[in-house]
Amino acid sequence: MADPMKIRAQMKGDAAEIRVLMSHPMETGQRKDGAGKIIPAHFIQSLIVAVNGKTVVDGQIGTSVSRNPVFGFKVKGAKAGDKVVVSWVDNTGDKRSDETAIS
Amino acid sequence: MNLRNIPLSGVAMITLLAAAPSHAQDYRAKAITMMKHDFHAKGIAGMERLNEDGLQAVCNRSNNKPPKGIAEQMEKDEAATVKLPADGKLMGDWKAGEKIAQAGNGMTWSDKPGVAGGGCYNCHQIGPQETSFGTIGPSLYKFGKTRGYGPDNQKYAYTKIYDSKITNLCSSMPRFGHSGALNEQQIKDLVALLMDPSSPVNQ
Amino acid sequence: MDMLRRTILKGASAGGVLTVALAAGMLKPGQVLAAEWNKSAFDAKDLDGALKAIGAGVAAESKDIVVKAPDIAENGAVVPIDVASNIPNTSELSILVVKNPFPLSTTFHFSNGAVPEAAVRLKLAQTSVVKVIAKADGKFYTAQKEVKVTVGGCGG
Amino acid sequence: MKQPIMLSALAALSLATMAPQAAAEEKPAAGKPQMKQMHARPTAKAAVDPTTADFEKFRAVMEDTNPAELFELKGKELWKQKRGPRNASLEQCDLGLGPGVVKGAYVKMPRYFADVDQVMDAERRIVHCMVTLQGFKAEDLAKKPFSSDAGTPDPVSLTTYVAAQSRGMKLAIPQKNAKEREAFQVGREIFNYRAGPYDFSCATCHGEDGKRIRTQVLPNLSTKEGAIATSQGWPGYRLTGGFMHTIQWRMNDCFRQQRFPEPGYVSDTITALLTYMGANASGQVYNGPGIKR
Repeated sequence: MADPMKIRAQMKGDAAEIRVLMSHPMETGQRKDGAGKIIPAHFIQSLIVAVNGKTVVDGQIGTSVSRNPVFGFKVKGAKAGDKVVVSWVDNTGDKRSDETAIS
Repeated sequence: MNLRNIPLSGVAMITLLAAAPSHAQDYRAKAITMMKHDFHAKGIAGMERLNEDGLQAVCNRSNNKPPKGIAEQMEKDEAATVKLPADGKLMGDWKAGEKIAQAGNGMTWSDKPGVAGGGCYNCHQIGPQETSFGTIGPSLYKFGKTRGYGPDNQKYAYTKIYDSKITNLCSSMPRFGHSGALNEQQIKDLVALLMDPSSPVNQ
Repeated sequence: MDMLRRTILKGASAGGVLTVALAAGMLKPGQVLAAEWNKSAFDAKDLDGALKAIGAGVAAESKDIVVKAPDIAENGAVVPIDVASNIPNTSELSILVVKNPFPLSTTFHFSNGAVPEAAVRLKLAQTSVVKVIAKADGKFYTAQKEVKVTVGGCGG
Repeated sequence: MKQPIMLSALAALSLATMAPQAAAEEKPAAGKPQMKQMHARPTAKAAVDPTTADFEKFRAVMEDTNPAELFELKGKELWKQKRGPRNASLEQCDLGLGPGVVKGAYVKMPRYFADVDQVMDAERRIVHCMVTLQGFKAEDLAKKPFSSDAGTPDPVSLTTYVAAQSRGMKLAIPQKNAKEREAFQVGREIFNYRAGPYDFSCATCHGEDGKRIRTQVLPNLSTKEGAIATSQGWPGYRLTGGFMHTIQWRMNDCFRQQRFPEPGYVSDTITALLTYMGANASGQVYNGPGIKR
């Protein structure tokens, strides 16, 4: 099972600032291990951010995103207390979903 | 092989140890004992590397400021170990030299035996195109152009890379030839990087 | 496979809400959650191929796209990149690292109040231009910035 | 083979009169505000290069969302979970402030622990607790102690968690106990000990102000300002590779690059070095866990 994400959502002015930290190797499939064997690709492909059940960001992700990815977004029209849910799915089918409330 | 673990003569070592006040001597002795207990050989890095050779012993005991008399004597001793190329040629290929200057690998426990770079850019500014250079050592940009391209300077560059301690006993720079990290051809290529009038260093 | 993953994602995200959304017919192609992972775009090995695969073969230079990235990165493993579009009705931002083996790094689709703005951290295999594509009202716009990747020392 | 280094008896005699390196027994500065150091700063900053400047520009952004937080989270879980052969949590682990007290413990280690009659640094103490409370084997924990593609070892996440509970507090490495004072002095000797094929000591790179290797500023760890710079960053999320590392790793990899053999994980040598550097940094605020290039 994938490790939990860390989500921070705060109102800054008229927009909610959402920052997400994810625990993921984001392996490109291009690297070799110590024995010279290719390390298989293992990376997040999809990222969804939803506020109060409505998708605000639908992201597609490739292998260029760094290990343990960090994403930041801004959403207008949100308010303190609104529920933020972030979900990802990787190329092996592994997935994770976490939530927080906007502060 | 190379000149590691050269013991000081018994008398000299005893005198050196007696030189320090007992507490400082105790701490140093404890430090050395502790390291020998805590470390283990890994890859090409054997435990013998924890032993000081004579030069290291003198630098360690003098805070890298050895008394003049000793420094001069030992610098002379170091100079006697330099092997100049048998063919008399000190200059190789500056392009190969640039690659050696860039490469920082070699001699660590994760390196294979025999493969070493010079790691020169870690500490020195050299070619003008490389902006990622260290400042532990002096800039070598325009080395030949400012010092002259003559055979004396070629020899100076060769011997300095071979054994930096000849001109400054407790220099921070490794003794690349002395330790066997760089071979004759590599040192020649580095000399060319610094001394060849067509090297980017001298443009 | 991709369809299956998508289904899993729908189940995993936002609990029952998305199921409701699905039932309400919100999840049509071109809308939220619509796009399959664009394999041909992410697998493209050069800029042109990637641009074509995201439909941005022709994109106009725009000063209304902001690309914030370091001028120099000591190593390319984690380069912070912030992008934003001030072009009205921007619905999508893609970030491409031109010299990477697979240039397309991310595509974000914004809706329901999301500002067309994203902060990401990318791997740069070498010194490269980072190119941003914004999609607004069906048209494509672009801006770029070069990030120099240098050789590091011991690495902190 | 000719032995080039033969000190004559005369030379050795003259060496006997010179001041040995540690003759003036250096004491770590007490925890006072370092006004002097702050004034001295500009001269030491002469060599800030464009890469560093650029990195610093983004430092706030990077620190704001530091993946180290993920490991802090994981460490917290590990601390509270019942684990190991004895199925116990670490909640009774004494980090120096009494069993179970985590807050403020990190900035007071290395310190003397009476139960083992020795000085221990934070990670060493955590490993000690994993062994004594949970029944893990020290040899097993020492097998692969550093983060790699294979994963992040538990002591790394735990140390990150413990360190984060001291964020914003002043470093106060105790120097009251005789063994703590000795660790400082021995650490100082290790720091200055040149050996190996390249004649390197820690001080070769970290003993002067304003130097850098390639583009990276080398903190002078014998000064307060430099020592805090290093304590500050660890445990740190290292951008190269994207791994969480503790200062145990930093010491290990420095010795590798010093061309030494490998120091033992959570050994006396590392504790002594950390005591020397930690005490040098005492009095300043710890803002880690950090983010490193």
